[in-house]
Amino acid sequence: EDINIGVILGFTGPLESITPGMAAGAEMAMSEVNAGGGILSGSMINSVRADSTCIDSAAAQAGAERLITSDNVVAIMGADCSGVTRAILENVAMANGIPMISPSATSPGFTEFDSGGLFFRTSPSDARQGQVLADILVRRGITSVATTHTNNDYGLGLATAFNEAFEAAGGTVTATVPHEEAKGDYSAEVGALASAGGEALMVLGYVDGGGSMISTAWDLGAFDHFFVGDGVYGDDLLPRIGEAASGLVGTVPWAVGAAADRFVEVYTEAGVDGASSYVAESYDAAALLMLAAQAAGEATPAGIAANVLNVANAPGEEIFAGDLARAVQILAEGGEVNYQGATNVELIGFGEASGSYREFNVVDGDFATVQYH
Amino acid sequence: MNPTLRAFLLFGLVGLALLFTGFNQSWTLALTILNMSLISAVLALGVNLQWGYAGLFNVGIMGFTAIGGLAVVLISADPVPEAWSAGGLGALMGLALGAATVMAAIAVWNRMQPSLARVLALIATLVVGYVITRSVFAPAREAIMAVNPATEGYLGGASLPVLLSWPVGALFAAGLAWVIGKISLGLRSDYLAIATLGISEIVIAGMKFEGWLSRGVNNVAGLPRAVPRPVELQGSGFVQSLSERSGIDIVEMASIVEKLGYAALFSVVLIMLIVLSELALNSPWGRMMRAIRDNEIAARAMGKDVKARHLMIFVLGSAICGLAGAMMVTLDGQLTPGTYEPLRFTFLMWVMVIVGGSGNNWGAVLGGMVIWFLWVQAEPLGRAVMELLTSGMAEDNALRIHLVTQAAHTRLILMGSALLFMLRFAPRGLIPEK
Amino acid sequence: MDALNALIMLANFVLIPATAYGSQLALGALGITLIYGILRFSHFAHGDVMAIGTAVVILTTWGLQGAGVSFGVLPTALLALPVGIAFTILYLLAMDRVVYRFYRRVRAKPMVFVMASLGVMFVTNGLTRLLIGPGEQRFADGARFVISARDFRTWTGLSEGLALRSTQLLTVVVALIAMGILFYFLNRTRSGKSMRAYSDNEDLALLSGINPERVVMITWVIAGTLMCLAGTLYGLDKIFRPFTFFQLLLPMFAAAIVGGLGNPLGAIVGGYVIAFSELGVTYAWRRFAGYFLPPDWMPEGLMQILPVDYKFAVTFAILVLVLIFRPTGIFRGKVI
Amino acid sequence: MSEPFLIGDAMTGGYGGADILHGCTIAVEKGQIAVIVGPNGAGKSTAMKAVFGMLNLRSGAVRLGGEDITALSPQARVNKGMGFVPQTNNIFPSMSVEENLEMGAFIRTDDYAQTMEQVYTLFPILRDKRHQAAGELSGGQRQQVAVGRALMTKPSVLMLDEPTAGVSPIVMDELFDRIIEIARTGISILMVEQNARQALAIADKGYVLVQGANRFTDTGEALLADPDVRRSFLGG
Amino acid sequence: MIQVENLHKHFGGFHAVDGATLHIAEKSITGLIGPNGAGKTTLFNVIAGVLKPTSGKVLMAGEDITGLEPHELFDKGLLRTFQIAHEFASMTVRENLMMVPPGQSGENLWSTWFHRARIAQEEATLRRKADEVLEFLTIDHIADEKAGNISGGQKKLLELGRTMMTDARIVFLDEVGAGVNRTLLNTIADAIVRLNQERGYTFVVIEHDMDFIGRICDPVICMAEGKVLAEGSLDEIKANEQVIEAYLGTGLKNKVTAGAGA
Ligand SMILES: Nc1ncnc2c1ncn2[C@@H]1O[C@H](COP(=O)(O)OP(=O)(O)OP(=O)(O)O)[C@@H](O)[C@H]1O
Ligand SMILES: Nc1ncnc2c1ncn2[C@@H]1O[C@H](COP(=O)(O)OP(=O)(O)OP(=O)(O)O)[C@@H](O)[C@H]1O
Ligand SMILES: CC(C)C[C@H](N)C(=O)O
Ligand SMILES: [Mg+2]
Ligand SMILES: [Mg+2]
Repeated sequence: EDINIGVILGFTGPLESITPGMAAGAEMAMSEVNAGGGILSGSMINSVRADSTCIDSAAAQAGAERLITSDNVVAIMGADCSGVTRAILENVAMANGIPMISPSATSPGFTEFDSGGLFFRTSPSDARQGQVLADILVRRGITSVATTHTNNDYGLGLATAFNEAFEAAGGTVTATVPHEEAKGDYSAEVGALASAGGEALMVLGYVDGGGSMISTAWDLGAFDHFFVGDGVYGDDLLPRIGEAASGLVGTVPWAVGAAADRFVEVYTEAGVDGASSYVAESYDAAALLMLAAQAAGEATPAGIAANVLNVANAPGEEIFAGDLARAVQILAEGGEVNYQGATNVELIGFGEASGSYREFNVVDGDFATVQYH
Repeated sequence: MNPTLRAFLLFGLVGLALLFTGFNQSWTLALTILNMSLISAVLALGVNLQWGYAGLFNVGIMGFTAIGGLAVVLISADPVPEAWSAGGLGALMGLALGAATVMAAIAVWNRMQPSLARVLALIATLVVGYVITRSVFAPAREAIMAVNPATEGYLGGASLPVLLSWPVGALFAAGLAWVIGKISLGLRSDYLAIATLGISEIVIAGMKFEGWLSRGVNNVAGLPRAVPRPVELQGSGFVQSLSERSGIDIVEMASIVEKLGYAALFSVVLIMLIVLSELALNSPWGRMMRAIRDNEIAARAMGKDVKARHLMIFVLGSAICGLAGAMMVTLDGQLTPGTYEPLRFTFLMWVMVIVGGSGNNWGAVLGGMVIWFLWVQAEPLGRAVMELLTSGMAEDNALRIHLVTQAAHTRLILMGSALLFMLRFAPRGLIPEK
Repeated sequence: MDALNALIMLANFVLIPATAYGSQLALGALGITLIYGILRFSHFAHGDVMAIGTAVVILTTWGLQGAGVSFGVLPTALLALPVGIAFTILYLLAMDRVVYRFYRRVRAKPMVFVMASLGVMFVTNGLTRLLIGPGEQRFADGARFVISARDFRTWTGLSEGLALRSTQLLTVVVALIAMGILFYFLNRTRSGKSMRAYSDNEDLALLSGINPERVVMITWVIAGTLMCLAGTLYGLDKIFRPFTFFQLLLPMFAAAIVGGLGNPLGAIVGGYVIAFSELGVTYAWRRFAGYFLPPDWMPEGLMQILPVDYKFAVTFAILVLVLIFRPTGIFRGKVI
Repeated sequence: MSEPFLIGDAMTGGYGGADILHGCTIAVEKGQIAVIVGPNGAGKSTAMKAVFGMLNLRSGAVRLGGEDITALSPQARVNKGMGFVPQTNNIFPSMSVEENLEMGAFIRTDDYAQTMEQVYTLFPILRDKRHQAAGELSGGQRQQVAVGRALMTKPSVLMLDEPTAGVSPIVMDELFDRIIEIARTGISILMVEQNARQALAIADKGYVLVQGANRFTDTGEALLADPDVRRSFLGG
Repeated sequence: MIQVENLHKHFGGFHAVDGATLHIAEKSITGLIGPNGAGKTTLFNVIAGVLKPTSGKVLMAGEDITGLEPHELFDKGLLRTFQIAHEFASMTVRENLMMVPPGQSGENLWSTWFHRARIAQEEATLRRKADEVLEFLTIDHIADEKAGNISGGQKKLLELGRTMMTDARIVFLDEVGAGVNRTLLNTIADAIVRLNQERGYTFVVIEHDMDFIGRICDPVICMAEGKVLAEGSLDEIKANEQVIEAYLGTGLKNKVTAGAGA
């Protein structure tokens, strides 16, 4: 029979502009499996969506509760924001023994959290991204920077990680100023940062607030060079910041080489915009859940939870985006797979992804890869 | 229809809706909704106390709820000894200095004759006090927040039983309300509203920024539970035997038992509050409050100390909001300052009170339950509606795809329509004031 | 030279942005204050109706751009404005017909109207997203700057830049004109006075032969125009996103209230008070001081009164202070 | 028998609950003054409102100049030349005195400057206070604004609900004088009064209402002369 | 009883009360008359604590009560009615009265929870008292009506009724007569006299009805333009040229004299 997998993302609220893409990514993996004949000899996968709102943990929990108890999902792909993810995990998923793979909850706090083997994520912890960003700055000869971050656990966590790493490498952080999402005006924040000075502005947040910070800072002539973290990366970014984009440098969790190329093919064919934030991670999260079920030989929460690490890591045949059907086949025949997917998935221990980052800059109005870290 | 009968029917309907959820979706979902409904009902009681009894337009509910939630962390979380040794003393001294500054300022203001000199002296006191306070406080703050920032970075709590945080949360909120009330209760209607809204934004800004206290936007998760976790319950013989006898799977049974536990706790609080408020409302006290609400000038001329009464009501109502806030954080097991949004924590509460029937405790409680139910259930309903609407269209119809992918937003439309619908047919609330 | 640099810097980071943002808030607050003053309730759907009106302007602009129409140095959206305004007005009138009129008939308390407007807010919120999606939309074209910060530096040789966006200028100009017209309309024309009369005493207005439905209609027409204008100007200058527009509700209300609810002049002043306090109080004076102090006197910190985290806190604190000394706003607003 | 210019005929009705008016009839001839008196709560104001269409009648009719206007809205009645000063809430408090008067002339398209001049002559204090918000006036001054507003309409029937409540004797005298003058120009006046003896003295017709029904109806003079009426309703 | 010394109340540049000095004798029924806008109500509002004076002093039995809050004055036995009725609109007429007496134990939250019996008892007494007052004012049939729904005159009676619910030392009546039926007004006048004689209330009465003033007031104070214009018995006042010119006038020009009837 059919198998339900929950997709819980902030369809309304501050992340509502990127979540449709993420859901599409996850569902793209599901249709791919279905098109190849499903898993467990013919079971089709259904996606059941729920709204995490990104900020309202009570509503998110009710949504998750509904997915698990009334829609009988066997696993959850989600949630998006670290705060609600933690709430769902602790109060709903763990209570019901349901595994979750979040594509985007990047807060370092998850690293040490014992979820009883139920929680995984396909994006790396911000602790690492902070380090990578600091390295990039140092290599580019930048010695002083002003930091701004979106005012939540993700933004603050990433900013703390970056600042520490950068200062440890001998750099100076002139000021750290948070900004709220979706507010009317960002001149005050930019004013403070400008007064502090610095060779560049480090923007850690989302496209919305981060983009506004960049364009305001550019317009006011406060900074000429911008560095950004993963949340700011997105198709919406370039058109809205205009000239400021030239010389912009940033990082985003990314697959190297074959994985990425294959994913481009897959999403282009499916007609999904895979280059937007966390689409690839969502694809991988969903794929992992399905493959784990196949590996367990049964679509049960416990079975999936026990097998995620097996399918994600070596040994086994490497599987990239678009090869899901083959992976199912291998597993069904008793073989092993090492899922690489769209982002070169590698899960280190429970809940932790050791992804790679793409360092990009903007060339001729488009993102270009500088190198991978 | 007889109003009592009507009330019974309406509560019956809510019960039915929950039963329906239980049978059709699941019991744990029904209980989850019930639990938040109960908390919402408590909150609605608090708001109703202020608006329904006294006509105080408080739009700062969010702030009181949040500060009540803070109490849970301060009471029940484990202390962080390293943080205490890193900057605990400095932080406490900073707070003491801050308080001393305020007191000195008040003393200056009260002692001196009204004059320009007084204003200057006040400003001078504040500035000097601020500079000194900050010089002590800021380093301590930094030191605390530098202690293992990914998981700690704050002073932690007192490791006391979590239930104790409920009255403490109420107390925190009451204290805040007292200060706010002293400052702004002279304001009328919407002016009071924006003042309270502003102050609640200040509270939230503080909770986000002052990471040393409650980790700020880093959130505190994994707070102690008031009822054992389902995972623990699964091991208990009682739950196992329940599960065997009822034939319900042990995992689900444990969840159900846990949720019933919370429901029981919340119900006790709610019932106690209802009884107390009903007794108060149906007595000369309630009559006096209604008089004040109807016409302040006349009430004052009839010897009622309107200011004092307003302050008292404001403090009491806010304390109830604080209590509810503490209950909510206890239920969630985490404090996330970012969730405190006016829409969800203030306006939705107002909708509950007005839809339920302001001035009527039962109305407020009913409103709390109905609106919360809708808030949660509008989501699957919205999807269902969209699917129904588009069922006639081809699978790859662009409009259909657009509508289905945007289905989450029908939730808002549905919620709004339900609200408008209820207001249309009961403009004075589902259970209006007598 | 240093003093000039310092001054330019202040203008660039505080004065100009605050003036533009203040005008945007003021236009929104004007609508809120008008609805409060005449229809006697706080219109919580304001931000969302602004959003849906702007969404229509955007769609029309895209249409025009697609057809190759442009408006020279001015944004094409100005050509699309009439369509958006017409839509916003019709939308508001429709809402009035389905929702608010009933409550007028039964003489419901203002609070019930407020709640009904919350209902309208939710519905509009959803409709906007169905119409144009939840994401950001850009529709600005034409010349972006009157003066750009970098050009200014090259021209003047100063070390500080001064930026003036054309949309900022446009906003201020439009806001001033709108305020002038509205002021004249309310205080000098017969219709305007009849609107004030209606808001003062509905029964007596009826007895004076004033047609209440007409008053209500005119109010929505003006409010709709203001809303669409405010939304479009904001969207042009910054960004259009439904959620951001919803969030604007708070500062707009704060502006209307601090200025004195129901008082158009108050709304304008309130808009600037909010904007200037947001930008001014948390301004970091470090670099400013740097132009006057010898280098080794330069302080370590940013020389900020409060961290920017407390931006809104400061704004609201100022608001509360103003209200304590003038309990019904700067220009004596109404109390309902 | 020719029909009076304005008549509320056998009106029965109330505010939604029990009936307040029970077959009550009040009428006024062209150019005459009719005065309604009666105890508090008798239904005098209710009767006035009924005539003005602010109350749904269960039975009975209102006719103006022979035309049945029972179904017309108050606003439509204003356009038919009826003017009304309610007993309470009869000014626009936040508008200036002058604007209050202008609103009285809202439906007029001709130049009303002269009428305003007349009102100022009648109530000189209003001229001094013309730019003050009416809500800041004293009780008696408000009453003058209220009457002034109605006069601005230049109505063919003027209905006044206790116009002299709270006004000083000298102004009251002026007001009654003026009412007589107005009536002489052919305008009908229908008035409720508790200063009943003065009012009946100038009335062509008087009605005593008790509990929503007509108790006595006669000329003003005759009512004043009736000892029963004097004792029970006019304070001796 | 009440001593007002050189009292000023300014609204912006306008001097509503402009140096009024007057004395109200204990146990008197003092009439306060004067043209519209003379400042009578403003004077009341200042004495009763609703408005703060610009300058000047108010003494009650020798004690300075300037600027006290209305409820504090109420506790000292100073009651007042409003010219424009201030009823509690959503409460019944009876409740409007029952809320008045001070010191009800049911107004204390604690008692409402733990001393129900005592409250019930007090309530019964209050209710009886309220019904007596209503009967006296001939509005007992509307006891359970919402006060917002009663006629204009009835509201004025209710205003008066409230002052009869408790023992006062001094009562300020602001045009209780306006809009009240004259026959009933006579009864009210008798009641005022009775309260004055039997219970020793002091009254200050603003009224434009000279019959009413004549019936009960002595002395009479006439104000104009914020100052005291004249003071004395009604007859003296009536004869005062200035008072006639500013206030009383000379009667209707069409020969019907005020109050004379036919
Ligand atoms: N809030 C206010 N602002 C400005 N002027 C005011 C205000 N209140 C009263 N006044 C003015 O003060 C003067 C005195 O008013 P007050 O109400 O005391 O008169 P009064 O003697 O009671 O008259 P009446 O007999 O008509 O009741 C009036 O001219 C009035 O216009
Ligand atoms: N809005 C209302 N709703 C319900 N009942 C009302 C309303 N207004 C008046 N009544 C009732 O109708 C009756 C008649 O009131 P009305 O105002 O007509 O009296 P009136 O004769 O004008 O008295 P007064 O001389 O005191 O002004 C009263 O008993 C009153 O309680
Ligand atoms: C969607 C992401 C930008 C979410 C973010 N990484 C977080 O943890 O909150
Ligand atoms: Mg009447
Ligand atoms: Mg007066």
